[in-house]
Amino acid sequence: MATQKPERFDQVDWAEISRSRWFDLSINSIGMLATALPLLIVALYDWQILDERTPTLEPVGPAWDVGTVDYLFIFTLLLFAFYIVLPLFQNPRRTKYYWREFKRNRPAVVSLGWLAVVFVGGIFGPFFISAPEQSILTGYQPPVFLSVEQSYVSTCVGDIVGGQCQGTWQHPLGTTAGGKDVFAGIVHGMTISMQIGFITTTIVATVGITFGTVSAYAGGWVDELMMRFVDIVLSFPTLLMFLLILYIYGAGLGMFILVFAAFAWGGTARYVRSKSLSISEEEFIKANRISGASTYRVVRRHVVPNAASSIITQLTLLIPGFLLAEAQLAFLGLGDSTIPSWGQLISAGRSDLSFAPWIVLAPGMVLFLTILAFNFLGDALLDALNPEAEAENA
Amino acid sequence: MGFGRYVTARVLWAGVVSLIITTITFLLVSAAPNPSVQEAATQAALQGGDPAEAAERARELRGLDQPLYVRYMDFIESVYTFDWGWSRSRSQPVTEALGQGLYYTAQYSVPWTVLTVLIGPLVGVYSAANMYSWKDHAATGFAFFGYAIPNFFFGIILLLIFGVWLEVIPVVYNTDVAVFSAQNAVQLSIPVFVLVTGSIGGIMRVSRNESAEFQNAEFMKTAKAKGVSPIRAYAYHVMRPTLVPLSTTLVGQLLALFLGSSLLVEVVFGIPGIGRVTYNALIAQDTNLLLGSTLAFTFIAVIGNLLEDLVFTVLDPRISYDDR
Amino acid sequence: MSTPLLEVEDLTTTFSTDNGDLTAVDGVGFTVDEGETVCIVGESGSGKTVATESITRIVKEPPGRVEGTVRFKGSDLMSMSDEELRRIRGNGIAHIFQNPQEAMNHCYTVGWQIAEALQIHEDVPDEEARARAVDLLDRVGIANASARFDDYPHEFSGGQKQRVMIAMALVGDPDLLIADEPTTALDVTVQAQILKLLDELQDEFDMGVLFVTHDLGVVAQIADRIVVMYAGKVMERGGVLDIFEHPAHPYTQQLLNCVPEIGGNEGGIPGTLPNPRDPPDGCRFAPRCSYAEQACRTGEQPEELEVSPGQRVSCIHYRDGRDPSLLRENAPGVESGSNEVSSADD
Amino acid sequence: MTDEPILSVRDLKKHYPIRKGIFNRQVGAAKAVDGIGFDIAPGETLGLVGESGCGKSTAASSVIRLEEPTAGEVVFNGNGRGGATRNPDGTHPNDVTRFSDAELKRFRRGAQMIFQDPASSFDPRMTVGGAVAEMLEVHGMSDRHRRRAIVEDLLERVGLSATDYDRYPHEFSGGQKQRIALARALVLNPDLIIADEPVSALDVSIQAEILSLIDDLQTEFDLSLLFISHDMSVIRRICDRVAVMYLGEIVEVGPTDEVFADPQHPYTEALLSSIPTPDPRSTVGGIELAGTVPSPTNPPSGCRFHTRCHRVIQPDGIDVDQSDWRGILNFRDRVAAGRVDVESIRENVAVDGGPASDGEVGAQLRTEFDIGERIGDPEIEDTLQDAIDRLLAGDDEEAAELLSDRFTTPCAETVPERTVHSEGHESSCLRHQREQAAAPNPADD
Repeated sequence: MATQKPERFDQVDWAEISRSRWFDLSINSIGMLATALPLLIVALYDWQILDERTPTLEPVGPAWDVGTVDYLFIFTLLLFAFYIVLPLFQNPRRTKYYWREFKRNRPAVVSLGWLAVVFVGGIFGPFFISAPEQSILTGYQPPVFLSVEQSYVSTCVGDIVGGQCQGTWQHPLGTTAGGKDVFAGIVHGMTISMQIGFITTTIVATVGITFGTVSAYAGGWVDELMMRFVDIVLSFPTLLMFLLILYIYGAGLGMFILVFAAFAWGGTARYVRSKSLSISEEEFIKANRISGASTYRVVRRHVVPNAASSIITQLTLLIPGFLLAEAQLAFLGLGDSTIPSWGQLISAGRSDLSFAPWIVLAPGMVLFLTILAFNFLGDALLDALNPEAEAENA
Repeated sequence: MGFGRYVTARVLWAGVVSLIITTITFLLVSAAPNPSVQEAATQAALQGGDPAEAAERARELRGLDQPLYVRYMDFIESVYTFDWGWSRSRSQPVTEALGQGLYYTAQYSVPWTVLTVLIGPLVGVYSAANMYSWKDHAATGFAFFGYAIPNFFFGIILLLIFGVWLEVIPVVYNTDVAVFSAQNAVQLSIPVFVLVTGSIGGIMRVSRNESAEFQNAEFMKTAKAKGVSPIRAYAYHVMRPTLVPLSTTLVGQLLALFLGSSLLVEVVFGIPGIGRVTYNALIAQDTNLLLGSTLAFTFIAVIGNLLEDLVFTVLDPRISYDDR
Repeated sequence: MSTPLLEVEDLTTTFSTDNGDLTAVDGVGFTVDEGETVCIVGESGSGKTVATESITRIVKEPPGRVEGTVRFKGSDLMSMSDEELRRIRGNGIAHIFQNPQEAMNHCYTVGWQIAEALQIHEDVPDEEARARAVDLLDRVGIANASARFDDYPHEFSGGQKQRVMIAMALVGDPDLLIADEPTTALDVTVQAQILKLLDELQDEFDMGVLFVTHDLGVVAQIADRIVVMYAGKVMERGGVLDIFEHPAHPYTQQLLNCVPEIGGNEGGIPGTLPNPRDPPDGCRFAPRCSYAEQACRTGEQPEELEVSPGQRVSCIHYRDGRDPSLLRENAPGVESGSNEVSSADD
Repeated sequence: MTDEPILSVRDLKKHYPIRKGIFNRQVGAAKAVDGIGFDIAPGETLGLVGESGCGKSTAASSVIRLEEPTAGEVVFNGNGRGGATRNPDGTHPNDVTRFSDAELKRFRRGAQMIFQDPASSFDPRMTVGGAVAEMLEVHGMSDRHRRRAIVEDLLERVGLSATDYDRYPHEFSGGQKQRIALARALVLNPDLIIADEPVSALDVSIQAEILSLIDDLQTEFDLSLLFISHDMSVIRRICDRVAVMYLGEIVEVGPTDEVFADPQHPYTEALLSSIPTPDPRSTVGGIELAGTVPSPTNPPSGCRFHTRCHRVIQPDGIDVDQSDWRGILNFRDRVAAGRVDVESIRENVAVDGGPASDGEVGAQLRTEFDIGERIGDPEIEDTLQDAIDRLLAGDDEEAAELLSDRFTTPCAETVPERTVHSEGHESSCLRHQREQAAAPNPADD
């Protein structure tokens, strides 16, 4: 039909087109709502109705007590799926282009692979590998292919050859002094790392982008005040403040995430503000405003997408900082001792370093590789998502 | 507005920031139950006295029965007059304890900062000048390695290698040696190395990316057209503008590392510096000392940010002091 | 015949990029005599800027690669070492650029930058360098020169910045000034000032000027001779009157026709510039040329033919025995010039 | 058709406040646009021309309310608003500057704009079709197939193909992007398009293409155009009438042919003569405008052009060579600003052996300011020489005082009013005002 009698712009009867209409939701938002609402209901049910000791999912089977951090984690995963992964599928041409650009940076591809392992391991690992359990008798088991002097080990799981206890596949990366399996510890540590990464990133991005755009578009006094506030946030010695809070009130993983995210968005806000200001000078923004588009629409459809590449890069480079901070605190013995994080493992093996280095080295290397991977990824994303480079190359 | 007025404005602002952070610290502390009051109450209960009365007395003794604003004024006054109280665990004034810590912290911080500031930008510009060659990749690889490896982890490994296996450095820092002695240099070399590797990466990346932009700038073409030699072009025309954006991240990156890593590095290597003082205060539940070191780090951070601002305006002739 | 100040033959500049080689300038040749102004004219993307920057090899190498012959006062620039070439740059051949804002280092005072240009080539004490720089600033019309010596580029207006750039170029007393669109970023009134200044300075310093522009109005005002470039090739070159009054190449004709004061070409030139990574066979302009024949679309760019003394054109329609009158009909200068040309052609 | 103009701008002002200090006190204002007025008839193209910084782009964005004007009235009678009469309180119901948000949104369908830089005209992350269709979406057309059909049809009409809908901006050349920009401006079917330097970033061959496309579209859809450019040849080609702006004011307005053939304001004259003519046989020798446009923060008093004007009026009692007069005034201004550096001139003159005499320095000063060696009027000559002597003696202030006392021009004191030269051709120059006041019948013109 459209081909027979193409509609022409000068025949549109604008009076007829109703101005009041339903806000039409994109498929992404529909999906997000459809999944986030049930999650919210479960969370409310857990929080308000179930008593504290009953694991959330007991009525349906598994004895998994979903905590606040877990709810947040699932929520951020949904955001990630609907607003980052799904759009990549919706726009295959663009995705292919990004991938082509990204592929040129080989270390980054390897990094992405490693992070995918950590991601999948962190989400599904705990369902297949049970949490490491204390078993004093099987402490200091060496990793597979390695051996340790028999005298250090009370019970050797593997063979003893010439007074040396050999490692076994039962504990591929050995065990700690308390007999906890290092490999299982690392897999469960991935979950913690992913939780830290995803939740902080979401908080930082939400607060930073909102603050930055509001500041840029409000201008004048409001802008001045907001930016001075950012100055203060940025001058805060976060680690020290966390130590103080920890000292006075005590703090778990949730508090850690909250405090560190609460002081990390300053840079993002500053960046988004300056980007919004420079973008609003661009002619396509003027053209858009002249079309009658609202400020919200301009920000949502043009400013944020155009700032996204740099924001994503910046966030990618923030995550390693959080992981490092958690590991540092755990190492000092100040972390949340109830969680099996990599830092806890490193700290557990510290005193036995001279004869059982694997307890420190294995999680240490995993931590190192993860931080390295995030850095390579950030670097490659900066190049791949750069719209100017796009204009030149394609 | 002249430079003088600009500096005054920035210094005043730094004062405001420090005041705000101090206030938040005060609020954090005053909102929590005081451990010494609880202790007194427990003590009284154990000895058969009235815990409530004992708590009241302890509170009175520490001036906690005063209204909040009076306590606040007292607190602020003592903070800014450096009357930071008595360290229970170390049996000496807090300022003295911090001073002693600072003495050791400075011994590795000064060489670390100097080396980072000197080497970082040079390697960055060199890397940009040889962009995409093996030299660039090697420098980038090193930068990433230093950036990514957690300082404390790196420290432990080096300590294991050089302290435990090779025995060239003492496993625990020896405070008896003179500051300017070969022995001190040897035992500080590993912590300084660890910190420099950690900090140089970020600086190098920034200076590489910024100078890459400047070496393709139009004015480099002008310089070339004037007959300027490549070395002079890099030394004058690339290095100088690179320092401007670098100055905005340099201090910040060093500070972040200082606040985080000094604690870790001192704990790992057993250096009795200000970071370790903080750590011990935390372990020993020494509120005054912990508060003191928090404030000390805060002031260092505020002064660092102030310096960063000032250096930036000095370096960039295009910034007019009217702007902010 | 005396040697020209600058002789360029078969200049070819290739850039290697991720998507293959890109030949920005392809076998370009022209000359500049002492005290003469030669204009290189062409649309953006025609390679005129790269051509001028290849003369003293200030294009970035790599990724750029410059080949061909460039003789300056008889000596071959292409065989010179970097060291020798640097002595020519700024001293024998000076450059000014399109965007004076970007072309100056924002971290140094203008005085410093002018003095640098001088002190690289001559061992001059600072005071003398300053005195000479102030002198030149004064000469190019910067009021209160001695005080403004210590100002930074951002404290000058666009026109003043271009004046400073000119001072910087003249400090080495060059024989050839290469001016790459020096007035494009400026207002017409300021452009008139700068053109007048350049004209005065050219006489005073007795320089040859190689002037790159796309503005045919400017060309008509200042050029002695013109080089018309299209897609990295020279289409036509000759004296200013020849080119304006009887342009021979269809491209030149159409280009002139686009100027409202000259022609009535309402629709512009149909089509777009060819992709420099994959240029068409034969004449580069053939795909957009209304006179193109099959022969135009094969082989190489046609050889240059002399159609009148000093006017050379790269178009097969001027080969021996062919009647170019067909082309002439559309030429803008047809009423005044066709007879002269055909007589010169014989 | 009524005589009602589609756009009628009266006394439009846009001042940018300049704030300083921690309390953001307003210390002044940059008067980017300072009281301009013009009309555009239906189907007409009005050109707005001037140097950069004269406020022409600010005028455009104030008219279309991309920026809020400081004062003035912009009456838009397109969009089926014709025939409205003024409200009793003197305001106009179609005054764009008073539109509410809803009315403003409706106005957006009636007036659109195209911009200078094709590179930044489109969101690099959106397909060009999406960018054009977004205009329809914003105005409530929620049927995406309908949007697509309309945009595809329109892309074809501006010389592209329907399949270009899904391509991204970087895949197009500058000229093609400007075509898409035209499509975007047209898609809401406006009556007025404001074109802000739409071709100045394009090559001359592509300029011609775009200009003729604009011409065709204008005829086809009966558009009115406000065409902003610094390029006089482009203006001449496309505009019916032209308004010349200088430092926030319109100094001359008239039919294009007439303004080009017979410019009345000295600024127009100078502007026209500084365009290089593409004729190698013509001689250069236009009027050189010295200096740059003064700052709009502190514009010159009286006629704003008097500081650069080559026809600046001599007061009663003075009758010297016009170029000497311009030189004297320049000299006066520079002395008053304390920017005549006698010492450096003395040094420069002294280069050729021995210290320079005052006479030599004085002569050099005269050369620098283009003042003749001797001025016809002896009294003027004496005053000038006196001032030069004082300056050389180091009495800068006295010299300045003497000069400003003696040499004044009416141009600096009186703001010129509009003079009508012929139907629709007006200019604001004191010379014409005086001539007409002297002439018994101004209508004779």
